[in-house]
Amino acid sequence: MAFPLLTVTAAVPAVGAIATAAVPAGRRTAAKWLALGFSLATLVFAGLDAARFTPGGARYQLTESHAWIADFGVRYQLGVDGIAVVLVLLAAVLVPFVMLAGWHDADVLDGHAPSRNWRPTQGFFALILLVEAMVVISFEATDVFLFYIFFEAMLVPMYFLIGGFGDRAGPKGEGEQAKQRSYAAVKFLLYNLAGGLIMLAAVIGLYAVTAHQLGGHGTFSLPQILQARASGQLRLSSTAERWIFLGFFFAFAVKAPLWPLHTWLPNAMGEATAPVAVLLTAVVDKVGTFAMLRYCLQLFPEASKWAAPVILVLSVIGIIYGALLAVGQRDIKRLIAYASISHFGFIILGIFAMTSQGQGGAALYMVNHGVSTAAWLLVAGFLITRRGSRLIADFGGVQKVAPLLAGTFLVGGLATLSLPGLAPFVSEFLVLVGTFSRYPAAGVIATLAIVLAALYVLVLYQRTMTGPVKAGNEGIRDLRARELVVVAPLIALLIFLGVYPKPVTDMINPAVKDTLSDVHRTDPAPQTNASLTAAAKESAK
Amino acid sequence: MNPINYLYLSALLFTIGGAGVLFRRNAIIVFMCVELMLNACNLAFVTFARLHGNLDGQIFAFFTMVVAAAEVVVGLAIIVTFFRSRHSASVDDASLMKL
Amino acid sequence: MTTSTGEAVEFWLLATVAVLGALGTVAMRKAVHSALSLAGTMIVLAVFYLANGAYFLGVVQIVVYTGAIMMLFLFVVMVVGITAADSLRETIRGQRWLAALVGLGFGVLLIAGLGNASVHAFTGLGQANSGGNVEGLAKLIFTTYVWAFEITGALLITAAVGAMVLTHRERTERAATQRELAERRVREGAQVPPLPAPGVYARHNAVDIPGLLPDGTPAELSVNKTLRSRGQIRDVSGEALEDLKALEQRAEDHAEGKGTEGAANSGAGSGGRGAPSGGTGAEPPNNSATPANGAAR
Amino acid sequence: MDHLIGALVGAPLLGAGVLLAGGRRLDRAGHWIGCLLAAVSFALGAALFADMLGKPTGQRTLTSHLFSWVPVGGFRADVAFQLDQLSMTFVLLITGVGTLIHIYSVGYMAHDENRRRFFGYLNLFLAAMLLLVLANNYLLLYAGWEGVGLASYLLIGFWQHKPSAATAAKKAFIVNRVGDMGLSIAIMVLFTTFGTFSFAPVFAHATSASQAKLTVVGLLLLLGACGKSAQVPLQSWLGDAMEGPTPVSALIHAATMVTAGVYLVTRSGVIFNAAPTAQLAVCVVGAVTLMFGAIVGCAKDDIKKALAGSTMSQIGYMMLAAGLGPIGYVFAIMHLVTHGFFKAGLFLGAGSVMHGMNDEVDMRKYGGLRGYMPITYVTFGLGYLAIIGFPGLSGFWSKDKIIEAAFAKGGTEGWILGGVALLGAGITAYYMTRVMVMTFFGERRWQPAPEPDTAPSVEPGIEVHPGDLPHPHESPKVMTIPMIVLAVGSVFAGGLFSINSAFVKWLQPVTGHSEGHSPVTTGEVTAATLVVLAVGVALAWAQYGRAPVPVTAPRGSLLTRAARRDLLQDDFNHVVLVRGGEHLTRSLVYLDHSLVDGAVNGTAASVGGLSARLRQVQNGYVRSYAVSMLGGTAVLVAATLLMRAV
Repeated sequence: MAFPLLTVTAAVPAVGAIATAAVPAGRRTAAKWLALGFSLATLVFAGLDAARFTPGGARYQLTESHAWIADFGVRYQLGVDGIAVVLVLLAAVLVPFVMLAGWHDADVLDGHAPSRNWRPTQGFFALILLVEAMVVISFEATDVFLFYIFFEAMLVPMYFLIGGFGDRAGPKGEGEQAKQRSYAAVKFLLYNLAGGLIMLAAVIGLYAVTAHQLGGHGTFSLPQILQARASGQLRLSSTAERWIFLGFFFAFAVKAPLWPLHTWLPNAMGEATAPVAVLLTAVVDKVGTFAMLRYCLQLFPEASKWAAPVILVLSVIGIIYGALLAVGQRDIKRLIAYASISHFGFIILGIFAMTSQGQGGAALYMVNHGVSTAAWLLVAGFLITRRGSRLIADFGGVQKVAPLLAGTFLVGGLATLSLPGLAPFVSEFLVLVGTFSRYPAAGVIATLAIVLAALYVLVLYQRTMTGPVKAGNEGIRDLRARELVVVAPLIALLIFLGVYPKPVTDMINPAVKDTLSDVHRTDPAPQTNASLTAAAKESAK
Repeated sequence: MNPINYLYLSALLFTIGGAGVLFRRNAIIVFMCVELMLNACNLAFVTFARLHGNLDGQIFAFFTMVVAAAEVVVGLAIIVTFFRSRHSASVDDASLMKL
Repeated sequence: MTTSTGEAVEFWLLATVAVLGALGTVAMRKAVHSALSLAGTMIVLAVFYLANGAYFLGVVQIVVYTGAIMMLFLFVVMVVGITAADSLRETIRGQRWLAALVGLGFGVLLIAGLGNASVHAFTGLGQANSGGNVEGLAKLIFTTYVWAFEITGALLITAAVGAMVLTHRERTERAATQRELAERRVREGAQVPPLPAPGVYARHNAVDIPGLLPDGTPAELSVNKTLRSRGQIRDVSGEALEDLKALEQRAEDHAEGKGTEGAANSGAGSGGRGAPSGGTGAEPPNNSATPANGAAR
Repeated sequence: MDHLIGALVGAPLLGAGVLLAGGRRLDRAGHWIGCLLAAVSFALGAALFADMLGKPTGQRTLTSHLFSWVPVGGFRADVAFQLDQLSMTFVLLITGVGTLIHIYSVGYMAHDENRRRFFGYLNLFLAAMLLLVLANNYLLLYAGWEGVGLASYLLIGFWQHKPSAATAAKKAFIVNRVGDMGLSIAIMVLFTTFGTFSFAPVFAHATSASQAKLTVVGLLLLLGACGKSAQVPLQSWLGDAMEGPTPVSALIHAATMVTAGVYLVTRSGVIFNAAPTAQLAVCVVGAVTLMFGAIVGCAKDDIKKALAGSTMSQIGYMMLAAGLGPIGYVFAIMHLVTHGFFKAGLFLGAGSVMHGMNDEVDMRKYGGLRGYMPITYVTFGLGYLAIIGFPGLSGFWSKDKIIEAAFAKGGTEGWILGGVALLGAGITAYYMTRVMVMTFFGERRWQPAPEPDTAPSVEPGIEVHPGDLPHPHESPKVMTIPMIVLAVGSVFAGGLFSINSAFVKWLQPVTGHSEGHSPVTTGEVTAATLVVLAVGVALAWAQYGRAPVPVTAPRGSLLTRAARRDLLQDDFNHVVLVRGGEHLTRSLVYLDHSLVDGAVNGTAASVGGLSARLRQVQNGYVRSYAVSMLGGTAVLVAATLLMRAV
């Protein structure tokens, strides 16, 4: 049996979480370094995954499969396709930065110790590692049930991260702050749980259907189901398929989040500390969109096609709506949250446009949005912790006192408004083109968002960074070394992916092709076919 | 005569017992009604045994009786203790489950 | 194997009895009566067992149930006698209707279920009981069901111990001595002298007839507590009161009200319960009704 | 040879990277690095030019494919360059003028603490602009397009401590974004139509696409062009863009970036030729902007804003020409180049004047400067003559051609467009004379320097003591030399190009060229132009040269006041777009909280209430529990019976 690379990749952070949690109280620096070390180790393994993955090879690679709950055909079954491996890498890359950015976030709590083994720092980092482990394994799982378990379990550590280590820079007093925080955390939990429960029903339904059709022993194994459907063994009635699809999609739409199921995100991101918010949007929420691509489309192609128009409308609404609300926000982090909602709209749009550009763009967008949000939001976090407030109105002229911070903030913002040369542009344009080629109207309306994006990003920059230095901002220090270590690589990554995304797209494209063939969709051919050959020739040379 | 009548009878007794449990407040009488229901079941068991021509039904009835005996012992003991503490045998006085 | 007419007759007769008994169990106001009617039903059932070829069970039914269990019930009724009779007034809102509905529905369902079952004839226990019913049962119990049998054994033991534990009361403090009891009584000022004996100043001296106070009203304390709470006090003081009234009447004819005052006062003093004579004289039915009220309480 | 193309873009990009990432340690040498790399790329451009001249007209087009950018399915965007005569013209203009302005800036920004960053941005701009003109496909062009937008944003807002500057920068970027939206949608349409958006195959099969599609593409491209080239209705940002340092205004908002729209239209000539409707739209936009800019230019007292108006109007000329199709493309580009020279020169001159006048920008507070800064006076004057189209100077050659071409379009359109162009020439003469006179002639109207806090634009570093009169002085050599060079260019370029119509021959292979059949002869057009010109100059002289200029602007006619406010166009934007937008977003924020979120919270509340009511069932009475138990059993029995029945 080959070395279980995927299992190890997921196990390293899990072990790290336990180890970190076990660090005795009062040794918090040790805990931090330990956690960081584990996250870096995870990064190494994720890199190995990517290296061992051969694009265009078998659909699921590095597979592992062991019987788990035999009676229900639940298997511990892992395997990655191009998209999964890229996303695992994304998670592994971002988490160390999240940790570095949140290096001192838990120290505040360390102050007043109610009990002798009060270890907030250990808890904070352990929870982050735990989330990473769960995210990684839910990217790797090819067994629906296995996926479901971690998809849900993820909520618990996130809940504590949001509710327990929340932002203390809120507009209101500490008491009110705490209330807000727990409200946000509970809201986050309830929304996602609701989605998860509906999904659970759908999962059971899927099992029932498979059990009914595959002669008694049902299965959750994705490859097996795909294979069975391909061989015509498994034939879902369109009603059943649609209902189960809706069950799955609802959960993912909440997680993603898709309009109008988005309202938990601004609260959660507003109340959580910037690093946790990054962990939430850049890493955890990707599971939702990823699952749409892997489970909804691959398991229920017909239903996906049936639902696509509605979902497209919702995502277009989400894109514009999110952007408009971002313009209207007075709180930096809420603004970024709404921007993210707009971007998630793009991702979902691309997925359900069902063109290779759209889905390729969407998959790429998951990565790019992760990196760009991380860059932007973390810098915003530094800014907020310095000023002790997250109200835009409290800032002004920061550029004068902290030029480096302002510059990096601007770069993050420019990435968010998808400026060419920075990563998100490529993916956003792909999504738009992909959508436009099948649904021109949706494409055009979605394009409006690039103007709105410019609006909210630049307005935010202008209000906070430019103009005369506002009272209370004189003391804002420029980025420290640790923070530069966080920001610089992210920005480098943004530029690299913006200029040369080929390595990623090469990973993604085969997976997208497979998915499209599952859905039996091909890209709409251009009107003038003669040009295709010419185009090929031209681009060949 | 159709053997089903025995079953009808047991059903009837069972129902009456059930109704008694619901209507009466005196723990002892409630208990008796439970006994009545058990007996109704026993009758059904015995009848089935005869219907199918094997003794398993009777065995069941037998076990039921044993269990019933045990239950009565414990149950009555409980009633007595309850009465000692509350000077009442009304099940409605034992409404602490609400809290 | 079809059933004989005899059995049919027997069934119809006894079934009626059984149902009546069951209804009695539910409907009787007093626990004792419920217990008795239940016993009746059980005996009938025993007969049915026998008729159905379950000889062993039939006997067991009589011995264990009617013999042991029901007696146990009666004992408890005796111990808990005080509230053994409870009013049938419903206290939980809607309980009665709901119960009636559910019970009825359940019964109907059962009957209906049986109704569409197709049962025509008994297979009969001919060869099952060929080796004798008891032996047959024994074979099954000690072979097929031996495990369950052992378990029930354990269950019974547990039940016995459990009952003991529940009912056994650990005496935490030293038992009070005569002296202490007396002192307490004095301190509480409750009935310092011994309780009045029943039947005093009465025609009868049965235990269930209260003694009469000088003013002719019955002294409840003179009757056993249990009888009192069961409302089983027979009251015969009616005519005594009549005499008293006549006597007072005559006294008034002779002298002014003073004399009667004094008589009333002296009566009050001896009886320890003051009652304005006019009042008592005025409404005798009220007084005679009190025991009933007390019982109802 | 064609690998040099990459280097052409790479040099300034490298400069930008080094300067921006280099940090303070480069502060001393930073500006020279910037100039050097700009010059390098100019040298490369020149080398390529020489090489190109060496080749026969047929294979003058160079292509170099660097790497595949975004390959997804049929979607192939490559980082590949295509250098033909058109691109070459732009490369030379951009790098040439760019280098000069770099050098100029060394002097102009001498006292600015952030000079390094300034040069970084300038280099960034060069790189992006070169990318724009060298791209061989629309997506890469779009990248350059947005790149110059970014550079312009950064440079307009270079003095971020001034709220006005920051606002102007933001406005410029966002208005441009509107145009970019058009461009990007155009690219999508192209992709869906042709399956590619590289120039060569698209143009090869342009004719095979439906008329409607091409018209749509054309109009969308025009929208993009309007944004970048400040054409009506997206012109509003250019005036405010003057908040940026003057070299920026010269390079980006006069010479190069704003002409990108013209490049786009010319580059997509094939598409426009096949879509007459779109072409006409281009003409109309050009004509309208021409007048618009000219009128605004007449009313502004801020010298830079006046020049900005003129820029707008000149680009209107180019657009008009480009809209004329093969008749006009060449002249559009030609005017673009000459305009690049003289307008850059004029801006640098203006910068030099402001430099000497404590950054006073109000022309009403100038006057009689010709004695104090002779070089500036001469160079500015030459630029002035060139722009108004004084016979023999650059403007004369290029602008007359455009007017002629406009007539040559034929039909009533021809007459109308031609008339507008002609009138425009007159107004140009008027407002430029006005600027010239108010600045350099007449009596001195200098004002004591205002309090620093109320200063319109206080460059950091220049110490200005409140209250003392400005003492105008000639700028240092590093500033004057570029001005001289540009002046020379603006004098001779036009003539040079027109020697046996060399420029036409040069560009023809790319853009194609056709002499329309003009209803009027060249002679007539020239004559008419000269007349109009003379009138314009005379009017301006009469108004500002003879009569003294009031220091505070007179109330002026309704039109004047409107023109001072950019013909109320900003007010319109503010009322309709900004206010409307604010209301929209505010109401949406409210709705999101009350409606979307409220719905969820409402459900939560109702569930809570329901459970509170259900709680009553748990009354703790054994018997009622028993009832429910029996009820449940009854239900079960019923269920089983039903199952059996079914």
